[in-house]
Amino acid sequence: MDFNLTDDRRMLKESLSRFLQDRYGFETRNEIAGSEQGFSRELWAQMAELGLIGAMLPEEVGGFGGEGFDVMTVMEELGRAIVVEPVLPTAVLGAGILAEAGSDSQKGLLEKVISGELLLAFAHGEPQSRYSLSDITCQAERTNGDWVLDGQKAVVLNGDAADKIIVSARTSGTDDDEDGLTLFLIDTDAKGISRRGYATVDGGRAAEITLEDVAVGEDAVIGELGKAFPVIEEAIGRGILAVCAEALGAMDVAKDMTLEFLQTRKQFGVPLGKFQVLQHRMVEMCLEIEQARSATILAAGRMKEDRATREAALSAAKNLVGRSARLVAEESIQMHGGIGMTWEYALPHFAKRLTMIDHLFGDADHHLERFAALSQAS
Amino acid sequence: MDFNLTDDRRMLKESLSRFLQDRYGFETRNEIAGSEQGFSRELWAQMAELGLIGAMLPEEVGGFGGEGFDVMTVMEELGRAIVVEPVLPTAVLGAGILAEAGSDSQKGLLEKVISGELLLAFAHGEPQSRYSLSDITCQAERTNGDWVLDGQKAVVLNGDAADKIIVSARTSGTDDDEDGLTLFLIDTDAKGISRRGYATVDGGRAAEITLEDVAVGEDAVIGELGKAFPVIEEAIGRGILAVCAEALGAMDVAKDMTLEFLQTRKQFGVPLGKFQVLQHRMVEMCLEIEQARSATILAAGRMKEDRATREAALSAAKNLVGRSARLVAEESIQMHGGIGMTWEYALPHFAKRLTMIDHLFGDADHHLERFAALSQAS
Amino acid sequence: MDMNFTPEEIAFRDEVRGFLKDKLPEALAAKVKGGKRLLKGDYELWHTRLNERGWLAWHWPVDHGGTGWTPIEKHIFEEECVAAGAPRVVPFGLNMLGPVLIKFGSDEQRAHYLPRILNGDDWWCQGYSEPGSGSDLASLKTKAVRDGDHYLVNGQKTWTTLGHFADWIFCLVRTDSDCKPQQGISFLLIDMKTPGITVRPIVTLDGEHEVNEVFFEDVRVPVGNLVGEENKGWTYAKYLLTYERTGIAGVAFAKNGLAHLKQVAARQMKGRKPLAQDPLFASRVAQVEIDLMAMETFNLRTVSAAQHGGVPGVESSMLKIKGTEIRQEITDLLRRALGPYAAPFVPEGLDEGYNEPPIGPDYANPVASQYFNMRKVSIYGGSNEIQKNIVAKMMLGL
Amino acid sequence: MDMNFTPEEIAFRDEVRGFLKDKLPEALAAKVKGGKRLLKGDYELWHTRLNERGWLAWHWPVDHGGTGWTPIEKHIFEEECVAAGAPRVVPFGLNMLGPVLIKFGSDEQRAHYLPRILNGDDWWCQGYSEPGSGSDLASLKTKAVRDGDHYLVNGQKTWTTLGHFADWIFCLVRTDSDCKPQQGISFLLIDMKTPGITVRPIVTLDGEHEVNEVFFEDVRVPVGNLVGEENKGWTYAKYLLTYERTGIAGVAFAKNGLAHLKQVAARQMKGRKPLAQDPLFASRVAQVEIDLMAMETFNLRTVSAAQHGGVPGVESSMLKIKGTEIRQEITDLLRRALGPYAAPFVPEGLDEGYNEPPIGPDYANPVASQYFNMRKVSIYGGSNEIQKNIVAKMMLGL
Repeated sequence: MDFNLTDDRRMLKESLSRFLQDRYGFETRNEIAGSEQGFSRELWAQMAELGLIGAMLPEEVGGFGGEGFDVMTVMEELGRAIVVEPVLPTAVLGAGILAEAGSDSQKGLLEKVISGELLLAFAHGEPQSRYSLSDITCQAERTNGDWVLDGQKAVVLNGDAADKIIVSARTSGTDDDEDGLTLFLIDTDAKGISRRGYATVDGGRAAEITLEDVAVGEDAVIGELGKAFPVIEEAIGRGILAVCAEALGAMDVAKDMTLEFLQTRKQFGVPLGKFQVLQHRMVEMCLEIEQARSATILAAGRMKEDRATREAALSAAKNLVGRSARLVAEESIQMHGGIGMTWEYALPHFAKRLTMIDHLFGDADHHLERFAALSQAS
Repeated sequence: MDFNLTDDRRMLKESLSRFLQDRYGFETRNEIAGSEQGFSRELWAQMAELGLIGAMLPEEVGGFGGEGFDVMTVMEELGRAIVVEPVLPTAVLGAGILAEAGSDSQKGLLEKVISGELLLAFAHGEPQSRYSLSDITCQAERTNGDWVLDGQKAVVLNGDAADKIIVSARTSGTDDDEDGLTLFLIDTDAKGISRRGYATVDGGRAAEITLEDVAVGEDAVIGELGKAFPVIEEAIGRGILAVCAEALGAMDVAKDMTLEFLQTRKQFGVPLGKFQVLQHRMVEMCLEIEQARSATILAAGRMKEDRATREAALSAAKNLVGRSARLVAEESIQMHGGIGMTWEYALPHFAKRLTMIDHLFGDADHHLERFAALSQAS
Repeated sequence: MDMNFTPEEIAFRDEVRGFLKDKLPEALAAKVKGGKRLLKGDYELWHTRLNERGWLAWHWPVDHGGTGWTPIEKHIFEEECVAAGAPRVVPFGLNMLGPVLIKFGSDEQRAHYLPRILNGDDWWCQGYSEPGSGSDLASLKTKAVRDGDHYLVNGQKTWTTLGHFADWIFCLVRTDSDCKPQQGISFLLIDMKTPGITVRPIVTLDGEHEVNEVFFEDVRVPVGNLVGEENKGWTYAKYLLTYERTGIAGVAFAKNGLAHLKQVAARQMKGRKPLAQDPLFASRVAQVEIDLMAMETFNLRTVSAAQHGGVPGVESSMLKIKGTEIRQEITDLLRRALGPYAAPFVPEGLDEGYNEPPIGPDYANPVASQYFNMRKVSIYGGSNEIQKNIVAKMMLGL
Repeated sequence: MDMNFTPEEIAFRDEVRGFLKDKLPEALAAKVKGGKRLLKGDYELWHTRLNERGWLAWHWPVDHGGTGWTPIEKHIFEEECVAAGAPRVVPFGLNMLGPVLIKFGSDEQRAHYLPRILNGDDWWCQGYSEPGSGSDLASLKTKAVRDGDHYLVNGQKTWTTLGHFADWIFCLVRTDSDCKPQQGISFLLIDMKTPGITVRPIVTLDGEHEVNEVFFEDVRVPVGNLVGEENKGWTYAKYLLTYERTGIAGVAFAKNGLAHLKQVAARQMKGRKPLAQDPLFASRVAQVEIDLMAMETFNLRTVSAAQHGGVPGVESSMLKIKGTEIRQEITDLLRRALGPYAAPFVPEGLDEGYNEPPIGPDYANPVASQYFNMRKVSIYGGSNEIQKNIVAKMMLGL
């Protein structure tokens, strides 16, 4: 048993940390987030060069990692700088699916993803599906050897900038059946795709995507026809692990900022940190962060276990992160007082990201319910 | 709008308060609770004489009150002394049902109840019913003009000392149907009744009651055949109001004891009350008590409204009292430290009563669920 | 015990409702309830309508234009306005400066400023908080030095709500530094057009601009603009802070929010059924509804006590704490109700005249921003921590 | 990162399991798991079995009878014992006095007392707390005055766990009052049979007798019973309080409790369906299960850090806080699971040989008492408030 990072991961972590400290200060980050595109192509290329994308993918497809702890290491560092570049949709979701289930030629694209030249998105959720992974109404029908897709995809992360999107569609089955889902890899400039991009509350970008008679060939199909559900669940599982780790990084920074504020800011002639009430609340915050960290480590360690074990650990982690992130976001603003409410100051942007992570891949209650169901089934 | 007590109620409250202060100190209370019978016949007679039972019944049956605020006034005072005498089962539940639905001759018994000569119990819940009011399997069948009852009744408050019990039984319908329930008034020395009495955690008494071929006449039926559910619901509603008010009294005392302890007990050279963490936790406790008091007042004021309004207010009160009573019980023990764990000291007995009130007529979660259902239906 | 309004009070309530029905434009109420941005003119319109009816300065003494309402009538009026979606009356001139001038101002000041406040001629803002002062208001540093028949003011104020609309600011300034912080403070009225004043917007975490920083550099203020005595400003400030706190619980705001939450939960789907029917979500909504029901009664108990001559003590602080907790919880549940559609950030969609179709359900756009914005209610007006300190002091007396 | 035990550690775990299967009587394990009362003989039996196997004093140095286990092995041993339902080893002689004597005692003391502790010849109890001392241990007042070759001890100790079984007590006594409270304290060993000692039971809120008050009236204690130096007792006491805190999270206890809770919830019916299927109750159970899973990993991270040479700092305090919260929450859910059947109070039903049928389900009887009893875990051993103070001090350094 050893909870220390391997040397490789420690080195990656350190170089990433140095890079972000040097190049990705809070003001830079806010400028990037406020720009038209919502992220920096230049920094994206540099991140790719640092190996950040490759670290999240296995050697078979040209990466040099791909395990739970690799994802955790990278994402935690990104969380410390609330990086807005599309690492999650491109490297974790999109590339993860191709690495897992893609054909050889689809896997061949990963080289360009790893080098930062190709941006991906996973167009899965729909306006009605909330956090259900199987409630998909987008239809794909076979016509003259082609597949024709029709449907609408909601809040697709990086949907406006992606070069290619992975679209889930129903090729058989009823509306929320796990069976009958198929994944397609589609160029975003394909005929019939329209995208409405927008900023998100936490400084990122997403899009509503409409598919109208979008025709693609048989080679667009990823994996087995109608059997995409396990692939989707695993992809979302990696996404859950990724955002949990990201939240750990962001929580640590929010906590440290608050700690420093309490130590330096005086009220009624003494540092705020002298007030026992704030002390105890800081301790409770730290304790919940340690719990969230523990749950995330557990989930990372169980990524290769059987489905029930893995998914229970992921739901546990997402629930705990959801609760602790809310606590940290709210408490760190409250303890800062007014300054914690201002756009100019970094803290509230961490708070916003922490809050919005609860809206990705299922919130705390969704995963509480899911954990209970998994736990009762086992 | 006026939240002050009427003069009559204020006088009753004051005389009751004086009486309990003089005659019902904590040591007396613990002695009584620990006695064979579990309560004092002598003090019971004196309480009756003070008008405590009559105050909870309307004038038509010889009482001089019977409204929600009467029940609230009396029970709150009893809660301040954690009185163990069977006021709830006799005066609130038993007499309440007779006053509401009894025949003239059954109502005639209330004179003896008011004077303290007759003890009642409401034998309703069964081993399987938990907090459901309609999950009743006790059977009553008509045979040769008699009714014959068979079944088992669980945790019947005052079941071992009661002279007469009101038994709910199924005369038609399926097992948890609201329709088909009938109430019977039965002497506890009737043939076929066996009772196993025991102490309860909070210093009271209850009994498991078995009915085996218990034969009673037609005159034992209370109210309309098969239509007892609304009567039961209203009786339990009065019970809910009563224990909510009792909890208010007990919470106030627990809070005051804790406050005094914090003011006088020193640690590290200063009174405990100087520690800001304990100050804020005391404030949170007081705030929840005020909320519980407000919800109980609201419920008392809505006792005569339509069913949905009344029951929603009752469920709201029971939920809030359940939560605040747990908070007060746990926090006041915690702030006392070791001494709060000892039998000799009064506080933990208040904490135990506060906790066990959550197990009467539905706990906080039961009433949360019920409130949600009532609120959605409206 | 009597929990009902008297027939007279019900008649009064109906009168208020009738007035709101007649005079509050539906489009304006919809804007308020829909969480859209209000323009300066929206505030001014409602101010004027109230003034025309004689209900603007309801908390002023009758001989200065007040209504003479009882505490319960005041309560009814406030609740009904919020329930109907009336814009808030900007409080700085009317609720804050007005009462101070009435009690401590000179006859000239009263004669000059009060009618202008009622008419809406002057838009006032408040200069209390300073960077670093937080809940420790008395630590303020902005200095006013006497220079002939003027004060020379230097320093900085912050969190100046709607200061960018204001014609005048009332300020606490330090006129003596050689004493306890609470002494040596004076209360000055300053024309925002005076040279040396700069207003800088503060953008809050939700991307909105409502508050400002105000800088003073050698700003010359006539000594006639001093209210009351020099160095006695703290007394006036405290008077103002404790004035009229009946609405502090925000019951009507919370009720509007809860009603909206329930509508949203009925429309949001989860597993092809309305979210409102999900047991866990329903229980969370029920919990806050119960807390709110109780607090409404708690609030009425306080109002009724005032009606019977009582003076609210710790109750105001307790209601502030519980009221903000409930309002924050409601916006949190709203945010959670939306699921993924809480994420889009389209601030331009909050402006009148925005015509694009909404992203996701039409109620989604303001929700996340409101959740973050609502963080302020437990911070400002004396943070909840300060409120707990106040209650503890009264209760423990240590 | 490697979250698995090594093959050697798994072999060790299997060895411990084998031992428990062979040597822990099933009836005794059932008593422990069923919340029944243990007799003095029950403790003694298990003490002897462990001593025979050489696993009694596993935390002592090897040359005094310890096992030389790694932190992970120690962790495995503790977890397996609890999981199997072994009675706790009464810690006063073995875990508390033993290490102090080994580090600070004289050769004679070590030679005399240590083997007797291992053999179970002496049952020790602890004389630290006094009425009114609470978490402020150093405020103790019990006095020991030198009188020739004896100390004359006067005063009172309290919360003396199982003191009614004890042959000896180790006490902190004040030998000098003219200095800071932490100075002037000495560590004395006192024979409970010495004239002048009275033991008075303290009945706790659950009606049980486990703790006692111990009164000292002119009790003569030979100076040879002083451990270490006079007035240095606080150092020894602190050493003892920080010794071996790996089990502090109580993970295995919580896991037993959770398993029991899930069994009970599966058997309790609500609306004719198992309570375990009720969405709200299921969510409450799931919540505590998630917290426990996380804490188990948190605990393992701490154990593993110790294995790699780390010294646990604030982690012990954090685990104490979270561990007690979780255990209290589990007993609270158990109580709630029972519904009305939480009420019956039949303490005689907890004794071996009680033959009446249970009232309600057979698992109901101890539940409410355990809920109340479990209140103690956040009070004793340094209350959770004290633990938070400790963490805050390390973290904020103010």
